[in-house]
Amino acid sequence: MAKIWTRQAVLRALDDAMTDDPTVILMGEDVAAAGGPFKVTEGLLAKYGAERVIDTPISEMAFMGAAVGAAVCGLKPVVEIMFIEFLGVALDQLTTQAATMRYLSRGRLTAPLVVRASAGAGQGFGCQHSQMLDHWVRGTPGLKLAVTSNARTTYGLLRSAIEDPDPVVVLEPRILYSEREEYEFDPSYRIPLGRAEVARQGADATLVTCGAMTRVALEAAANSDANIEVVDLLTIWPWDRKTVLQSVERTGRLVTLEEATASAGWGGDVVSAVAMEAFGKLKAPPHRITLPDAPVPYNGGLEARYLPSAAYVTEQVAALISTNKSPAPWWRNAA
Amino acid sequence: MAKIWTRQAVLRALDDAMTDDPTVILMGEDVAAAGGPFKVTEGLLAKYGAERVIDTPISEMAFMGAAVGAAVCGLKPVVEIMFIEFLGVALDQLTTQAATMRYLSRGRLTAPLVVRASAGAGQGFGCQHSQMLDHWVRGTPGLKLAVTSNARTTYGLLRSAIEDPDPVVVLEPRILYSEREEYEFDPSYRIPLGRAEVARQGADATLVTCGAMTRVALEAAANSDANIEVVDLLTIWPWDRKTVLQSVERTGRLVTLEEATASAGWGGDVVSAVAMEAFGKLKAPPHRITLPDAPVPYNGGLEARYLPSAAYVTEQVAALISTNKSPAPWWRNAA
Amino acid sequence: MTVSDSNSPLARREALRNRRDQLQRMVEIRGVENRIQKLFAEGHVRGSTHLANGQEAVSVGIARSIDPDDVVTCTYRGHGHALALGVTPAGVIGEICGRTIGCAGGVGGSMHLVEPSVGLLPTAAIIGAGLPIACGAAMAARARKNGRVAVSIFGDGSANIGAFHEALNFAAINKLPVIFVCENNLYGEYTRIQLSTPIEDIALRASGYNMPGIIVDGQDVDKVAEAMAEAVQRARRGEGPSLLEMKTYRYSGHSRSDPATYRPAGELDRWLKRDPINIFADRLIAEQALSPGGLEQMQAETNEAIEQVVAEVLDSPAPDMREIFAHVSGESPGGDQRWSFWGR
Amino acid sequence: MTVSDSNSPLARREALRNRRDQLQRMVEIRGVENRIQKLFAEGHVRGSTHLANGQEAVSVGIARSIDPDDVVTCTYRGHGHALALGVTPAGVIGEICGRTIGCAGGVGGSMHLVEPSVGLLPTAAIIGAGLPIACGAAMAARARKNGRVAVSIFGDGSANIGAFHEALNFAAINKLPVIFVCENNLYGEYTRIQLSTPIEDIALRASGYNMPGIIVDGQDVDKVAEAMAEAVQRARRGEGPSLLEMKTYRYSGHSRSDPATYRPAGELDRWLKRDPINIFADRLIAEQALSPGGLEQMQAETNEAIEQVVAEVLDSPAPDMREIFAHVSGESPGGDQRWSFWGR
Ligand SMILES: Cc1ncc(C[n+]2csc(CCOP(=O)(O)OP(=O)(O)O)c2C)c(N)n1
Ligand SMILES: Cc1ncc(C[n+]2csc(CCOP(=O)(O)OP(=O)(O)O)c2C)c(N)n1
Ligand SMILES: [Mg+2]
Ligand SMILES: [Mg+2]
Repeated sequence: MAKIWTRQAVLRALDDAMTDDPTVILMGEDVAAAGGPFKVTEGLLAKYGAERVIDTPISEMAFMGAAVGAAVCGLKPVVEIMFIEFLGVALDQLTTQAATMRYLSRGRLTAPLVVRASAGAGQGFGCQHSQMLDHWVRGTPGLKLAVTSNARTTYGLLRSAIEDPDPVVVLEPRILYSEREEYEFDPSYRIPLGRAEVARQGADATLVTCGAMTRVALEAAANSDANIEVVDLLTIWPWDRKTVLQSVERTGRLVTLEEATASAGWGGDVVSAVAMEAFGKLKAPPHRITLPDAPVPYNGGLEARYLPSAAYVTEQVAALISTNKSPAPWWRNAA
Repeated sequence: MAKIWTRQAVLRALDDAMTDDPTVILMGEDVAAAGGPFKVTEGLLAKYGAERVIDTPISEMAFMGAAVGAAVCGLKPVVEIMFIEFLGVALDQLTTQAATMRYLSRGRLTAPLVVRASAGAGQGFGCQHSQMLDHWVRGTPGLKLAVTSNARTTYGLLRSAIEDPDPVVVLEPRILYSEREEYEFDPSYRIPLGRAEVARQGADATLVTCGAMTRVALEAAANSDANIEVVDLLTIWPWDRKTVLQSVERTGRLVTLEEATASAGWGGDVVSAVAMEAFGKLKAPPHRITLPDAPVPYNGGLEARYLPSAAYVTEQVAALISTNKSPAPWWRNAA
Repeated sequence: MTVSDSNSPLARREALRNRRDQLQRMVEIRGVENRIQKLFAEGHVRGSTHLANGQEAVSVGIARSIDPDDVVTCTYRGHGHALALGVTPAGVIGEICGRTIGCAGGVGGSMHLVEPSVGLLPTAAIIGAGLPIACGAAMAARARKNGRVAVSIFGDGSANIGAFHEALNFAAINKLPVIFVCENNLYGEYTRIQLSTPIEDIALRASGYNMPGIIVDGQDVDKVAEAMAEAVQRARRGEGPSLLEMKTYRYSGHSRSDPATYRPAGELDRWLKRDPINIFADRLIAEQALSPGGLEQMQAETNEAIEQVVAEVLDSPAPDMREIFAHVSGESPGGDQRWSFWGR
Repeated sequence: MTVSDSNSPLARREALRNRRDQLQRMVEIRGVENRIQKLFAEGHVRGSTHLANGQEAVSVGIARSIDPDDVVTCTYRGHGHALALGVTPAGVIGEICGRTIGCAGGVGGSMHLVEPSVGLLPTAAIIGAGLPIACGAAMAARARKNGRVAVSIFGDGSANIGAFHEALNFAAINKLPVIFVCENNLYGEYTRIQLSTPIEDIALRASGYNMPGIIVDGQDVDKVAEAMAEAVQRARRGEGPSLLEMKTYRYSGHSRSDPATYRPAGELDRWLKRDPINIFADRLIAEQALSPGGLEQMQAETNEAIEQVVAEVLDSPAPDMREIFAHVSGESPGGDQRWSFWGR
């Protein structure tokens, strides 16, 4: 097996999809001639030509909307939003236009486009280039929303997203691009949208997470005295209730680990669904580990503290298991 | 006491605020000469002049951004977003620029603007003009988000929002504009942001809601054999944990009533917080009443079914109380 | 003869080759709009409606200049365009009354008319949304090398929204086969253009994108069609997009509740003197394609037919509750109805 | 003499009245940018940085033409503008190194420089965001009738974003005292302007808003200042906004990781021949305001002073963890530091 960078998995997924399906096109700022601001589209212009790999002006509304129109008319556009924050100038096309196309046409028209966006904190890009912002999209009927967590899930989710008949947003935690893992590409590999994975089995608590927090969760579990089950949600809308519920019914404890403030995070939805459906099975209160209610700070020390570390997660889960009470977040004393 | 239309309360709040504070200005499409698309700014142009009551081109980014700049430089802009969906073309200015102004300037600059937006379903405006969309904003550090529920709360929240030192979004359920209630204007009346109200006392269950759903909740409670406490959240970010927790600790049961799909609704946040902090006090699983995962339909019969009715809420709460189990939503069988 | 169901949208569109049928379609649009206003007063219409009386020449002029395979995006002020493109009166009135017979099955409403078989994408209720979408349709057409074009119709007020700018630039830099049609009816909601826009002619903005910007008499269906035909040919030749500005006027207020008191006295009257239906009827009479009095007879017949459609609509069923969940995503009930553009 | 802390931002701004100090500021900007590149290589800078070597005349030309009370919005490519407006080298370098000494206390980073006392709002990392904000600042100034103007600085690539269009239209229709300054450095990220924009001169777009659009030699600080002064006067007279296009060039790549291999051979060399520092130094020598060899001495002194600042910065503390929660909202810790524009 080869060591594969996550950014290579993006490239390979796009490349394989373009080979398999001649209607797949790519659009975005500097995705063509420059090979992408994160170098995840390198070589594709040369291989597939300028009609399929398209550099756009700095006009997110234009190219997001163009993706909608192209998708309706039979192409499969994959759009890059360089930093997810830029969706703030183009959200309408995605959540209002693309998402209602099928509904308003009673199934006659669909907008099977993919929005790939780099997202998340950890690299000192500051508060306007470091958020996940999945809450802008989550819960919108007609859309799907997935978050990658390593090279394999990147490949598997992107291939599925591109083949999906509806608009799909794939958030790629930027910090993972330059991470490597043992992985062998398999062009037939897919991760079905809507399906979570048990990334690690355990009996004492279910730690539900996604994205860059998945590796934090796995590290926390590995360092823990307790036996923690880690569920990588992968698709956060619509999410896999069955896998989460089955796990929580086994472990009796639910912890979510989210790269979001509590009022924006997906954990509220997961926790409430579990509480509604498996209330009697819970040995302890469900618990959420989130970001504090503050923008992402630039300074490296502050940003590291701002994000949940593996040690902090281990500690929180241990406290929950030992006391069967929801432990306070670190900032309750610090702030 | 006079019967006051909710739209009159908007007008009166704006009028009084403009009288009290000469830095308050209004901006939006047709808010000046035409008196507003919903007639909530009638007469203000004549009274305060064109420098303070400003008709804008159809340019949400421009006037939302102008509000940010004007706020930083000492004015108190109140911006009307005619239908909350239009924020989809201007979200960046609010959640990325206004919200980080104080943080990035280390308290030296602030953007005390108010965004008023009509929102919600029930009147046949179709799927692109009938959503609440509070999830686009909720949880953003640096912003506040309130939802009005009648003439009194409209007046009280708007006055507080305009006096707040930070950017505040006030969602006004459009369907309430033409509802009336007994209410006497009191220019000194305020509802502090971040504070919920117990709109009806009860002992068997706490029904937490906001906006147009508040009257549904009150009607449901009135028609119920059980003794239901209704909490009107009013501010949904940051929301009043204390009032909700105290109520649930008394009643032992939590139900949220949300005009949102489950994965977008604020109920996940409320339920998870309550579950974390008052797990042992709950006699029954927390329960959420939400919209189904579908766009808002135009047809009147469908839209009426789509929205939670008082009868449905009564039924759901009764089922929760009698079985101490979370009842299935109506569409589980219907769909 | 009923105006509707005997004819498919496609057949109705083909009929526009005939000049007399073009006039009849303009008369139909006027009649349907007037009837919708009445339906609203009668309580059959929810939400809002946006009529286009006075703008009929733009609708029919566009529709007769493009093929049913060309793609059109349009706004909430779309009844006239939908009818011109071929949607049946039952499809339009039915949608506005929320019936299954409506072109979106009654779940869309007045602002969301749609008919893929004649190229009409769901009309959008968000200002500016249709322009970038048309760019994408044009990209898809070019990828298929099928000579199709995309048309985006929007108002004068919409020329101030960011999407207008981004779409025109995007289309220009990619030389896309798209025609941007601005219906300058002098008002955006209740605001006259000079209060929102510092120039009189929206067409002027085309120069900022190195694109032709053409001012057209929007009350003359032949002038509209000629200008369209030229832009369409340009697009089909691969020479890129055009911006056409149709000078026109809406006789009614912005939406059902607007009495349009903000208009200067006499303005409406001046425009009524250049009524697009009268202009075209006079021309057809001069061409001897219509007999004197032919217009009045056409109007009477058309209005009668519209009454039949209204009766049919009001008799027809509302959608079943299950339609709430149908066609939300690929996993939803409703079945695969997918329309394949150019795949036929 | 150190370049920084002996001087307040305001004092540094006032110093720009002197032509020699203008040159010195340009030299300082160049020196700071070069040093930041090195600091990045040395591992002191996180995320990204966007240098503006080559564009110094624009920064200083703007800063010398407006008052410290005028308000400026600007982008991530803002180090030069911040320094020109008065932010100290310690404020800039400190911010980029994430120290409390930085102008945003180290929580903002390279893309978010700020200094209210000289009119600089936090620079924005989202393309186009600053233009509407400047319109609002201009509205506030007009409401106070204080003659202040707002300036928004952005790039050529940013002229394709919707906010550009909306802001120019909004400013024009309201005749706001705002000056839009486009730094046309021929590239937006790695894309040359002709691949993203179908016209060569962004200034042309001004006509779509009935606003003056002026092309300016951005390598000549005097030309920049003259054009600015004219636009500022126009704005102060109540005649509304202007669009100025500064023809300039960035010597470095887009951001720290970009070697700029996409540039045609010889292009950089041609621009280096019109280096803004050399042009201005030669002029000062001709004016006898600078002795031959004076530039080199100035450069040496300035670079030495910058080294001292760097040492000071690297010696200075990182923000305390509590700064994560400070100044998030009015309820947050941090205390009231509110700057009152024009309230002094
Ligand atoms: C983004 C957005 N902002 C505002 C509106 C509200 N709105 C609906 S129609 C309209 C006026 C449009 O005027 P114009 O473009 O001239 O078209 P017309 O109605 O005259 O055909 C406005 C402001 C909207 N639908 N979308
Ligand atoms: C809305 C948005 N889209 C994309 C970007 C990414 N981006 C940052 S800088 C840049 C290029 C800007 O080019 P230009 O306006 O010419 O300014 P310059 O960098 O040359 O000064 C892009 C595309 C962004 N920050 N915001
Ligand atoms: Mg108009
Ligand atoms: Mg540039």
